[in-house]
Amino acid sequence: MEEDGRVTEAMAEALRADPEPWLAAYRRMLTIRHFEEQVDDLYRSARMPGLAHLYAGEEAVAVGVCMALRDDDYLTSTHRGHGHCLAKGASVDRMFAELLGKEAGYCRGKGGSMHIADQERNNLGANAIVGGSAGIATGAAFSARRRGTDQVAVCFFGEGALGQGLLYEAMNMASLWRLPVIYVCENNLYNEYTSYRETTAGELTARPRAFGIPSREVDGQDVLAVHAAAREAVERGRRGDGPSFLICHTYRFYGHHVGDVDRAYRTREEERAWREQRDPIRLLAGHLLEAGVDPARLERIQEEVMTEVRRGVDFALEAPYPDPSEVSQHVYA
Amino acid sequence: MEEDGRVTEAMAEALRADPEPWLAAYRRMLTIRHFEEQVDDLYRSARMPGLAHLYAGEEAVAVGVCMALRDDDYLTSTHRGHGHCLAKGASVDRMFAELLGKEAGYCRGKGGSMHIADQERNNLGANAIVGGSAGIATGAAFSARRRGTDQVAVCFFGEGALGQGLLYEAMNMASLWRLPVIYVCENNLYNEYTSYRETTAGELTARPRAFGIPSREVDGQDVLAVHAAAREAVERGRRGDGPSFLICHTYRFYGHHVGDVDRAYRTREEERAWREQRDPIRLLAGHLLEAGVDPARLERIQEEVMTEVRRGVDFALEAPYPDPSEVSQHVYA
Amino acid sequence: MSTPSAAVGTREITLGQAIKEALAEELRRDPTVFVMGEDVAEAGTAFKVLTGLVDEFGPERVIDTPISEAGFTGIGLGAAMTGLRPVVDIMFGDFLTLVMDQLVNQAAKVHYMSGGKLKAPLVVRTTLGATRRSAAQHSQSLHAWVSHVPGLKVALPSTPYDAKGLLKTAIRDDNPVVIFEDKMNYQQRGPVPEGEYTIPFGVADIKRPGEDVTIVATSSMVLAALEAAEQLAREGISAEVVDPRTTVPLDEETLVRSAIKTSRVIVVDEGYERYGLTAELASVITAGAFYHLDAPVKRIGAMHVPIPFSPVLEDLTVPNAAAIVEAARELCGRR
Amino acid sequence: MSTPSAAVGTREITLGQAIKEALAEELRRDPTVFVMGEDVAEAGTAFKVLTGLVDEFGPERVIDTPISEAGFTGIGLGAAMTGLRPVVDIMFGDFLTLVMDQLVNQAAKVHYMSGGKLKAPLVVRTTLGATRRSAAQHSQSLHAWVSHVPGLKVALPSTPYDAKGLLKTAIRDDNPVVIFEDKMNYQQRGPVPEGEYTIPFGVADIKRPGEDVTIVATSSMVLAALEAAEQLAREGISAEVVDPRTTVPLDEETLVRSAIKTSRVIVVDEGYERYGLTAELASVITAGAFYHLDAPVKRIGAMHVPIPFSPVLEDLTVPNAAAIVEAARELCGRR
Ligand SMILES: Cc1ncc(C[n+]2csc(CCOP(=O)(O)OP(=O)(O)O)c2C)c(N)n1
Ligand SMILES: Cc1ncc(C[n+]2csc(CCOP(=O)(O)OP(=O)(O)O)c2C)c(N)n1
Ligand SMILES: [Mg+2]
Ligand SMILES: [Mg+2]
Repeated sequence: MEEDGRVTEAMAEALRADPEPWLAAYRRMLTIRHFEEQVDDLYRSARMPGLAHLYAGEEAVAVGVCMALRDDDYLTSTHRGHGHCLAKGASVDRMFAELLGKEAGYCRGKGGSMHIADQERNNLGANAIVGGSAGIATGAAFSARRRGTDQVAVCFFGEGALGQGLLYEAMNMASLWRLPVIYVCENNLYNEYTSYRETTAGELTARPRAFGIPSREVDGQDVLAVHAAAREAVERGRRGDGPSFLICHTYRFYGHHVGDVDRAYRTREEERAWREQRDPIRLLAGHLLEAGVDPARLERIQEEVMTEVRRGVDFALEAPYPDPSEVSQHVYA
Repeated sequence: MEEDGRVTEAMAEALRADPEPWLAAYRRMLTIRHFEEQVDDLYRSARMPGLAHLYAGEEAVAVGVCMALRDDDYLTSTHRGHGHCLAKGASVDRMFAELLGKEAGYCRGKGGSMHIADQERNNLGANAIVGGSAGIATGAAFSARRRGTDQVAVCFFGEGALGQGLLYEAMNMASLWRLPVIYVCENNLYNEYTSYRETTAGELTARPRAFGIPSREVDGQDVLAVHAAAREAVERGRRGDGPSFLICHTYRFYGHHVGDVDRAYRTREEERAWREQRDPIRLLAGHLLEAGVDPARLERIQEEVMTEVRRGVDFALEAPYPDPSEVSQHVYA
Repeated sequence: MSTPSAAVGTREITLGQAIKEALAEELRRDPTVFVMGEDVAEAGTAFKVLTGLVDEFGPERVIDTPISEAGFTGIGLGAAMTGLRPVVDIMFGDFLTLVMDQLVNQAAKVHYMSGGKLKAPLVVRTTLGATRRSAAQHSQSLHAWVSHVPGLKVALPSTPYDAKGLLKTAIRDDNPVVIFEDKMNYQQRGPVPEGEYTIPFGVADIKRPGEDVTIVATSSMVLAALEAAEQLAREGISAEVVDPRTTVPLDEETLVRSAIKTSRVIVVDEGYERYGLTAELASVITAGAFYHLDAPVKRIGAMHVPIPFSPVLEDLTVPNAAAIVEAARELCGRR
Repeated sequence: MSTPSAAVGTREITLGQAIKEALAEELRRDPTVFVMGEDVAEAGTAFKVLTGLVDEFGPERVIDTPISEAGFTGIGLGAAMTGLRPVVDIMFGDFLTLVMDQLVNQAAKVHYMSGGKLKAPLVVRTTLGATRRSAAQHSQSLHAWVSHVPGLKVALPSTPYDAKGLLKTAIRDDNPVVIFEDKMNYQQRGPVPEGEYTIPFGVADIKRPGEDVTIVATSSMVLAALEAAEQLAREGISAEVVDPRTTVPLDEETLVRSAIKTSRVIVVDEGYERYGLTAELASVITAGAFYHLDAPVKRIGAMHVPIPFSPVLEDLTVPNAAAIVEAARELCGRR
């Protein structure tokens, strides 16, 4: 990915010139990490109903992409959606409230982890059907186009969604109609408990290209590389030049969901290697320090994030459940 | 398609050496043509219930492919399925009987034109759901593999089926599992009343390649070229080397269905050009005569075919309808 | 019966024309409305119902799609969630099988799952009805499936008047609505006022008042019920024909009231009888009128068989006027 | 009640173990049987029901697939039409939305459309049931949809014994069968004989005999019904709990007989109440026992709302023992 190498270099310079946006990215990534660790803790301490799919390890993808978006750009997300939601700007407390089924949650506790959405920032929601939002994101792009705005739509999905025919139907129309949609494939190597190599024939990049959609592989652990690729794709969309496809190679540090603790389908060595050498947050911290950012700032951010997350959990734990009468509300608008 | 050019040359030599198989092909193609003209007549004279999608013009595809198959190889077909059924060896009389809803039909009159099947020759049936048999054909190939036979399965579909996600799901598994299935895309330029260019993004050949399936474009009006490509794909399947994809460029001489008479979506010139310069039957006749076949033989075949078709229609018209009690039979095996 | 009196400006038009009028009026009224589906533009749909619509509104608002029902239904949903009002065309109701996920897991649940913050004003137009000699995969009436799903509304117009009024209401509704058209009745004529009107959901229509027996009929079966009522009238049996018009919401009150009045009820629907519409309607009526009923509600639905191609068989599988007359005579003790 | 007496060689195993045993026995008995689905091999399914199966039968017969429900259901169908007996695993019943075309337009109709010449011995194993805190897209009970479709058979086991016997029957049946497992009950224990047995389709099982009121309950609701019957017994109300076990074919006779005996009937099912299973069962019972019933059949199904995530809301949407007791008291005039 030599090209991305060059791009990263350019970004690194930009970073040296003005580290502020990257400090913001650092804060977001760190927020996601701490948020997810908290979620894991809530599950293990039996304070959270159901399960959750943690995004820890993949932070650079959501943050690198969302940095290229405006608040009014659209986003669709997956069962592993906390990171996308936070990266688009959602607040920690209302997210925790949603995960705990509280009325203060983004969906009044009715959606939960797998359906978390943030309407104020055009996050159209997480989706518990693998690949289920390919049409929705493409339709949001269609809508932006029809309404004459320059909004774009980002469709996040895991590489497992490459198994769903819907994605190809949607990409075909996005390409035919030059819709401003960016398909972001988060390749974390596993569909649940099965290696993607056992489920995916041919070359990943060839899939979108077969529909005339430019596609690009990106190091999903390097937020600079992700952002550079995303910015290009977003500009292309805003220009009306049509859809793009990004394949971000990444890794989930936790199991498929919080209950997946033995993880027999992958080795501890593989996990250690990714955690130790490919942690997107450490990598960004490295860039920032190289750029001469004062380590104290990173520490301060870390403390602020931890406080925010702690406050968020406390808020959610104390927040009230929805009133029973809510059960039959919002079935119909 | 220079490669196919060469292949055709080789085939042409083979033809000169032994014209018999090609005379058989000629007979089959002619049978399909006359069969379809009869169907059109039955419709226009209000003697056939419902509609039918005629295969006239595309004969070289079905015949060229099925010449490469054994009786025990599998085939799945489409709403435009009469040609596939005849090419696999079905008899004219029982087919007419099916189209007229008679008990003597291949499906006892319960399937009709859009569901005609021929179990004795492993024709698993026409399918009225566009792309609906992609899984079935792939499953038949899976079954052949599991049962340790060297049977192959051919999946015929129109280019419109490239719009159905199921096809990509099936191709992915066929490629992963190296299944002996041959996907034959009959590109007759139109999805019903819409040009395929308005519905199909990117390069046709790139679609299967994106799943690691070798694909090849073939002149669908030249039975020699189709057969050469099909034979290669079939051998590949029998060897256990996996699936293949053929895109056969062809044209339907009639409307989308027998009721589509004005055909505003295409020009009379285009139709004339195909009928006059690209008629697969005339093209094969040319090859045969060049090879020194006595024109009288072609005429005799023509007469025999016309008699067979006439007899078939008469048989079907006189055949009895199924007994009313049949209605509730065969719901469950 | 709520069809218009022969008031000034009422004409006879076909069901197909009524549907096109509804779409044209809504497309004119609201720039966010658009139509999308296979061959809806130049071809004006496979049933030629929308012929000419693209000429007035252009290919930007009457859009031909690839053969990708799930894909364009999903795109319609995304558009609906972001400010547009799509009318998605699913040529044959049998193809609903391909869009169930987008319709049921996505469209129907978006509003609820988001705590009321997202909306999906999506209309899916599709067809039902057999006897077109189209065989098992092009003849089903699958409206029971979507009626079973909370979050969806379901309309079943039986006349040109109802078709126009219900479709306009569907387009203006903020929820996903599936509207089923009887593919065999596009040429059926009926009175439709010139002027603007809509028909509220959840209001049944008494297509013919009567005293002795209630025939609750939907969509394609309303004509059969009216034909049966004619015949029964000649035999001295006064039948009331009630058309629910929408299954979700359902006007239980009107159904029950009629049942209490006549004390004899037949429910007719072209969908499969088992686990279908007739079961729900019969249960609702029985629950509400049990102590007034002379006999159990008589259900008449399609035979539990895939629809056969052969005309001699196909005609046996769907309910008709004769079967309704039979049932009515029996309920009224006329044999 | 047809669960085994404590005969020699009967042990207590879980519903999950019973299912694995059924599959293992059929895989051993018949080389044409194979299992296919997402994470069914090494992972032994998301519910860990098939753990170890791949070790005995190998990845050739216990096959991990891509996340392509429609695709591998279609492949299963093609295999079924050509000599194999696939057992296809659809992880959550909610994903049936993705396979409806392969199941309904293809598998269900192949035999009929071919005039009886092709067969599709395909088994689809899937799940139903809420209260797992899995929210709207992982909690539905959609068995009414497939029960509506001629050509499909549908089984709803409620005990380990029934699960094993019905699954073995499904695998040996020459028709497509959809079998729903209650995802909340995989750990439920019950007596299962060591030896070989199958349970015929279309034979309801009286899970508890009684005199005063009939509770017809399916799948997950059988446990709730038995719990309710216990409570009612303490109150002097003798409830009979009848489990149809298969909805297609349906043992109408046993349901009607029980209704005639008790003259009071409650029907409980975890699917949505509207246009769902309870409507058909209530209609069948009413048609057969109308003149013996004291009151209309009481239907209890899931609330007409998408299943909410929040536990305080989710628990309100599904029927439970308390609701059944309530209904029974009312029917028996105990309030
Ligand atoms: C249509 C569908 N099939 C199966 C599932 C069950 N499931 C949930 S997550 C998952 C794996 C998804 O893998 P991938 O898309 O790579 O996302 P990741 O979990 O790796 O982020 C599966 C099979 C589902 N939710 N939806
Ligand atoms: C899933 C589905 N959608 C739509 C239709 C209606 N339909 C029947 S044939 C056809 C066009 C098919 O075009 P193509 O696949 O190119 O085959 P051709 O008719 O050209 O041979 C359509 C849209 C259908 N039968 N199935
Ligand atoms: Mg993954
Ligand atoms: Mg075509």
